[in-house]
Amino acid sequence: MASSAKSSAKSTAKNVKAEEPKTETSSSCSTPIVPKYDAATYNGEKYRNIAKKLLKKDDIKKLYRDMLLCRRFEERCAQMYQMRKIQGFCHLYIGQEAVAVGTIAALQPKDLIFQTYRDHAHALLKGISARECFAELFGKATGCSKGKGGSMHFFKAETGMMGGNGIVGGHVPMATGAAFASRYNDKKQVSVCYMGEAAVNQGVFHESLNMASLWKLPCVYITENNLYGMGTAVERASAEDQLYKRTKDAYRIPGIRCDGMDVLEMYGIMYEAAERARNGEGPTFLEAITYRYRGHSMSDPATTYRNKDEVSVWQRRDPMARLQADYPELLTEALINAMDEECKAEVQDAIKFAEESPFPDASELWTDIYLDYPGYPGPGQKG
Amino acid sequence: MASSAKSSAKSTAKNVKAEEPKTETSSSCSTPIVPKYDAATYNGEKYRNIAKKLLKKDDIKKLYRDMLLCRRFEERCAQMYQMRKIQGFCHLYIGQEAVAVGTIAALQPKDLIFQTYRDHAHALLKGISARECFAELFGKATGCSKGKGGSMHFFKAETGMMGGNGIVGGHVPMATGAAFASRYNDKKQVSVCYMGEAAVNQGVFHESLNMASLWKLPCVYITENNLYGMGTAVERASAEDQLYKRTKDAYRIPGIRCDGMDVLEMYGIMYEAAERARNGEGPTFLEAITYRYRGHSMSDPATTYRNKDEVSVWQRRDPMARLQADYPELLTEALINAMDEECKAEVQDAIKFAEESPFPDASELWTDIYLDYPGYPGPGQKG
Amino acid sequence: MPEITYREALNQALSEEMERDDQIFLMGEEVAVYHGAYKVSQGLLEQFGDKRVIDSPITEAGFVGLGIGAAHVGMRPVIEVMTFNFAILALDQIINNLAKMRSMSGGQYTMPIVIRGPGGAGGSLGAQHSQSLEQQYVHIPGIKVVMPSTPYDAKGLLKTAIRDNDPVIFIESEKLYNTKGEVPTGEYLLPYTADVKKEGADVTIIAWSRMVTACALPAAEILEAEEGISCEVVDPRSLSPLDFDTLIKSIKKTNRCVIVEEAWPKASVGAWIAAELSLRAFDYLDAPIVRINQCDVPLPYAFNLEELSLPKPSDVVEAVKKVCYKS
Amino acid sequence: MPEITYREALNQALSEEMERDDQIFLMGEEVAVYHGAYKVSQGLLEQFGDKRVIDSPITEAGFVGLGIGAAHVGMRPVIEVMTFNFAILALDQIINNLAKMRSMSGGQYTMPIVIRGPGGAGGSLGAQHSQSLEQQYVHIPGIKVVMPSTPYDAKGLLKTAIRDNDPVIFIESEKLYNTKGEVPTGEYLLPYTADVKKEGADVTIIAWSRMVTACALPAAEILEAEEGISCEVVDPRSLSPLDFDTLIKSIKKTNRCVIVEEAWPKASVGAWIAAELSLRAFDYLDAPIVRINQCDVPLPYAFNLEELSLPKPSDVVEAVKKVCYKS
Ligand SMILES: Cc1ncc(C[n+]2csc(CCOP(=O)(O)OP(=O)(O)O)c2C)c(N)n1
Ligand SMILES: Cc1ncc(C[n+]2csc(CCOP(=O)(O)OP(=O)(O)O)c2C)c(N)n1
Ligand SMILES: [Mg+2]
Ligand SMILES: [Mg+2]
Repeated sequence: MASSAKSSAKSTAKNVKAEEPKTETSSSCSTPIVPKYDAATYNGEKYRNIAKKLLKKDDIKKLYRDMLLCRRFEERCAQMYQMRKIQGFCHLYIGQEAVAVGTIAALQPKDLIFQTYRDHAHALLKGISARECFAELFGKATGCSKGKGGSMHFFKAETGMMGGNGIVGGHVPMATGAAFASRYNDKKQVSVCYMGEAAVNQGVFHESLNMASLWKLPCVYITENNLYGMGTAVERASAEDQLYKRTKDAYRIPGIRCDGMDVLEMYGIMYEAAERARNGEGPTFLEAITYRYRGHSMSDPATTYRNKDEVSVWQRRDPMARLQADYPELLTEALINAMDEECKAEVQDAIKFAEESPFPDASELWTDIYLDYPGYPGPGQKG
Repeated sequence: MASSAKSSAKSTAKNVKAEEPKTETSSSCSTPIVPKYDAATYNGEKYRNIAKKLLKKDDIKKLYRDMLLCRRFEERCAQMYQMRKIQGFCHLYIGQEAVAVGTIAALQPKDLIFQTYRDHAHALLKGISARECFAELFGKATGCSKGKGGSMHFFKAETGMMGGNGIVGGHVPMATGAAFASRYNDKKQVSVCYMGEAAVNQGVFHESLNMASLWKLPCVYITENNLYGMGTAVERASAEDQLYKRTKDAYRIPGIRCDGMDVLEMYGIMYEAAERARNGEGPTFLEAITYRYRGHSMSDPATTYRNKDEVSVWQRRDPMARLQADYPELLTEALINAMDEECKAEVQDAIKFAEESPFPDASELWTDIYLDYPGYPGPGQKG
Repeated sequence: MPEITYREALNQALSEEMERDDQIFLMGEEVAVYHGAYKVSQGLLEQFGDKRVIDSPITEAGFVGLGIGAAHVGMRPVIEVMTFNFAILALDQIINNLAKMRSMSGGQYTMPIVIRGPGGAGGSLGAQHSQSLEQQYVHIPGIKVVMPSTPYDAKGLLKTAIRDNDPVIFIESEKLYNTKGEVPTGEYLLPYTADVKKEGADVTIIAWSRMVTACALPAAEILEAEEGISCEVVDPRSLSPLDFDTLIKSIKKTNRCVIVEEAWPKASVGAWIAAELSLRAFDYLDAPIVRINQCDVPLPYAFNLEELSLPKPSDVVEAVKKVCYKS
Repeated sequence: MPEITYREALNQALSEEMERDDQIFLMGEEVAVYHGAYKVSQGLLEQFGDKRVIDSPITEAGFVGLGIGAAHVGMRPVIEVMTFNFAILALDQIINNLAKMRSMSGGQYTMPIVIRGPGGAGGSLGAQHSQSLEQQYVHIPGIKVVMPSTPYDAKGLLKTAIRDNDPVIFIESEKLYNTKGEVPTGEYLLPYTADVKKEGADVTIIAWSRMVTACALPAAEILEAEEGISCEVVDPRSLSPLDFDTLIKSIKKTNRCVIVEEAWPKASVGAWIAAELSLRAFDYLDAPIVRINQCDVPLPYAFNLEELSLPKPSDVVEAVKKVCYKS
């Protein structure tokens, strides 16, 4: 139709665009990913400096090691998936590690995080061991959700890992409610709600931000804008594809775009947003520009909607290389190799643990649903 | 809670505020309702001039008579409701007439309008006779929806009155879909979606505006901001209570606030927005500041959340008096009295018609549901 | 015992429970300043302040989801939906988050929330505002569904629901809010068991919520007076869990059963009860179970058509005569 | 006849109908550039262009509502939901707008729309992505619900649904997309009637969608081979309208009935069918109707628990032996 014709000049253009790297990504690795036309509002250095001021040497090493662990963990996920040890949907986070690592490092242990189905890294960083994670992926009783959740539903109540949620946008009101509870009981506990950039179009996102701003709830909303929702480029799904602009005039919530490939910047920006929340200054909306190297899920070859050049441009700004470039003396090749061995070993141990763990007992089919439900399960129900 | 305590300083303030007229309304009748702090963005004269240029003497008379007809029609609704001739929910539009009259006058007959449950005036103005309307309110077979819809569900397909919808925000995607169809078939037909200010918080509003802007659909969204959703003042429900600000940065849709008590301004602003839509320039969001003199519905005495002073301030800017002040020579007392007699007679005739009309035949219970449904109604179903 | 309305009974339950536990808050549209669209929360804002009695924007998915999130971290929210017609907007939050959180997490969370408000027809409200949608919740494992029919049940069951650590969908009735009944002063809790509202020997009439007082009991009176048929009226009160034992016990006595529900007939709660009883009481049923429902149509506004559509005592009388082979 | 997959059959139906009528457009998440999350729309973007094959944002209420609005003004949208788990977000649009528009307006509008996508378990997808939610639609007057089990039925019924002037909820199955079956080349339409998938004398097994090929037919083979019980397998194909005559005809022959559905047991479509048949075929039933459902739990991810929870041929075998009093 005329409209679609017009507006899909956009969409079509997009499909063509995929042939050569996108403008905002064709620039060389050193320049920030954040689009030039944004330079005015972009303030990466400020947040990098916050991080550099607060972080000790060991913290920097830890940031690197965390990214490496997530990377190694998920490389083995892919392998185990091919071997059918893991089934169903499996969404890899490879490429986006700086976002989860930087932001979670900036939080306090008591803070809560709510993530989507792309939750392996967030879980590893928010207190779930590689063993519990792999066991969950294998559907074993020793998994972080007793094998009942699966890849998309990692939980650990005591460390504040609130999932692992499969419905796009569905967890945003819950994160808002947890922030409401924190405020109600004056816990100074921050709720952090991660979501993909496509989730920002869901109605509940808007309903939640309105309430969070109205009641000044201690919630930080962060969209990991990896440029695609499955195969749909952000500009084909969002009328305003500079997502950080969508909350200030609509909800009086400051929106800030940042470089999701820079772990220091992610640390600094979350540190500031969490402080605002803790001090009762209300919610913040962060847009981290990042990229997933792999397909949307294991079944997506990621061929129809983007091309190898585009991927390689982003791989050249890998967050680990970036951090190493920032601290060459500290992050020596020797140290990195040592860390790599550790991480590989940790993951290998986790896989072994998962392998050897038992599946849940058949009786588990009927547990963890109700605390008290007379006559449950009803007659005629198996088991 | 601290948060609620803080933010409800707001809410409490509001309840107190109700004791004396609100700032933006305490000013004398001559000054625009639109808050001063908006003067920069407010451009009422521009739209008044568009109207004055386009409207002939007879058009002006018609505008006045239309407002009068709506007013008289609904005064009798209230009376008939007390007599239990009308039952269920009944939402009166009294006070807001300038919005529907001005905007619908600026549309072409082929254009479509989608309204909420507060739909009597919109129906009268979009081609449904007073007879069909009263018959519908009485639940009679001669009603515009055969008595099956009731007060909240007035429809007339051939004149483009698309309802009459009861779910807050629920009709916004439908209006967007009609605009999609217009664009698809290049009909140059504009969809106009009216809603209350509280509906702007509903998720579907945001989902719809995103698509409308993405695909440049010929849709005009207009919120009739009568300052309350039932008993909740707009600033207690919307983090950004200057609603017109909520669409530009979020969806790249221009948002314009206007004086909903000025029928000329409403005409001019809709004329421009509809032109934009027709020319393929995409959707517009209008915020008309207006006021309902009566309670939310017949069961609401409107006592707990606002006071008489506030109401009288608004009544002093009644849209009919306003238009008469603009055209004193044209809208003489003699003319107005004559029109008043006509309108009263038209309404009286409509009530008589409704009274004398039959209820739907019992067989109507089973019609208008499916075109073809084998074995319908199933065995054991009455009638 | 003092007579109070169903509305007052609910109000007492809310007030007593909020008094008892400061982790309970009430949130919903118009619950505070407006005192509730149906005045169930009358006086609670004044009693507990706007920290605990909170007017929400009209965003059902948002504020129901917010309540679920608060329960997720241990609070005990009571969320009022203005009617369950609007709760459809929050159904994803209820089905995909609330009902599954405990199971998906391997039992790490309890979700102690009550989502309450009126269901069913209110009278001439038209097709979008008159629905009985309990089947949307009864179908879902992980939540409970309670529907009281009297002021006494309303108070005792709401207090039980609020103290329940499982999530409870608590469906009231607009047309019952003004009905009166005896309610003891002071504390009492009721279990999720079926209640025999009237004893009888010849036929079991199963009904809940408004159908108990509006259809089943009046029909029972007529049948006894005019047909000499003694009816036992059983109210499940809770639809999930559902106390089949009490229903079956009654059928073993009467050997006949009629089910009255306000909802539509297809894939309804009544259909499920009929299927289960036909299976579990097969050998005791001397006649097939007959169901009464509102007609399988969007409820029309016209007064005569609405009346035709909704279940009436006369419909129940007919059905009972049928199962007693007296028609 | 050529053998093609269920996926290809649906794709052919879409392609043929869109070719025939330019007022049909296909909208949904990933239907265009990505060729469909399950590749049902493979090639349609290339065939019809992005005016008629449109990728929507991930906003189910929005784009389903947009489709309803387009139907409201006379177009014939086909809206793909990636799965019916996500359609819960659009349920208000479907129940309050789509199903009621014709009635509320006194018959002024027809709403010719098809809302389609997969339902049911896909295999290790966890609790939020594995639901069989047809009861949410079957309950509602004003819409139709169709659930094909074979490639042949899928093509013929989708074409019928697209030409239907009433709104149709068309529920496919992720696990059936790759299954093959004979499909004639060229045009054919199928009615919304039940289809006897296998004739038999001793017991009637009622099943639809994936349960036909995954449970009912395999069980029938086992029962005939091992128990000498001859089973008649009847697939309603359409759940609303539902062709009870064909079901009753079968029961009059077999006097026994087992219902197999993938959904949960409470207030389900199977419960309704059982209730209706217990009433309408009361005198022909030599045994109570037994129902097989997935367990009344949020579906766990663990492979062993998921397998335990979902209906299996062995469950059906047991149930049939029960109704034949052979266990
Ligand atoms: C409500 C809903 N609709 C559709 C889906 C299917 N789905 C899962 S992930 C996804 C894409 C989400 O993209 P984005 O929000 O950008 O997150 P990303 O996957 O890029 O991390 C879709 C469509 C879903 N899970 N929930
Ligand atoms: C989804 C939904 N929630 C709640 C209601 C009940 N309700 C009807 S009108 C209304 C207030 C709407 O206020 P506003 O949007 O400002 O429109 P106004 O009534 O002022 O014209 C409410 C809460 C509804 N009809 N739909
Ligand atoms: Mg993304
Ligand atoms: Mg309002």
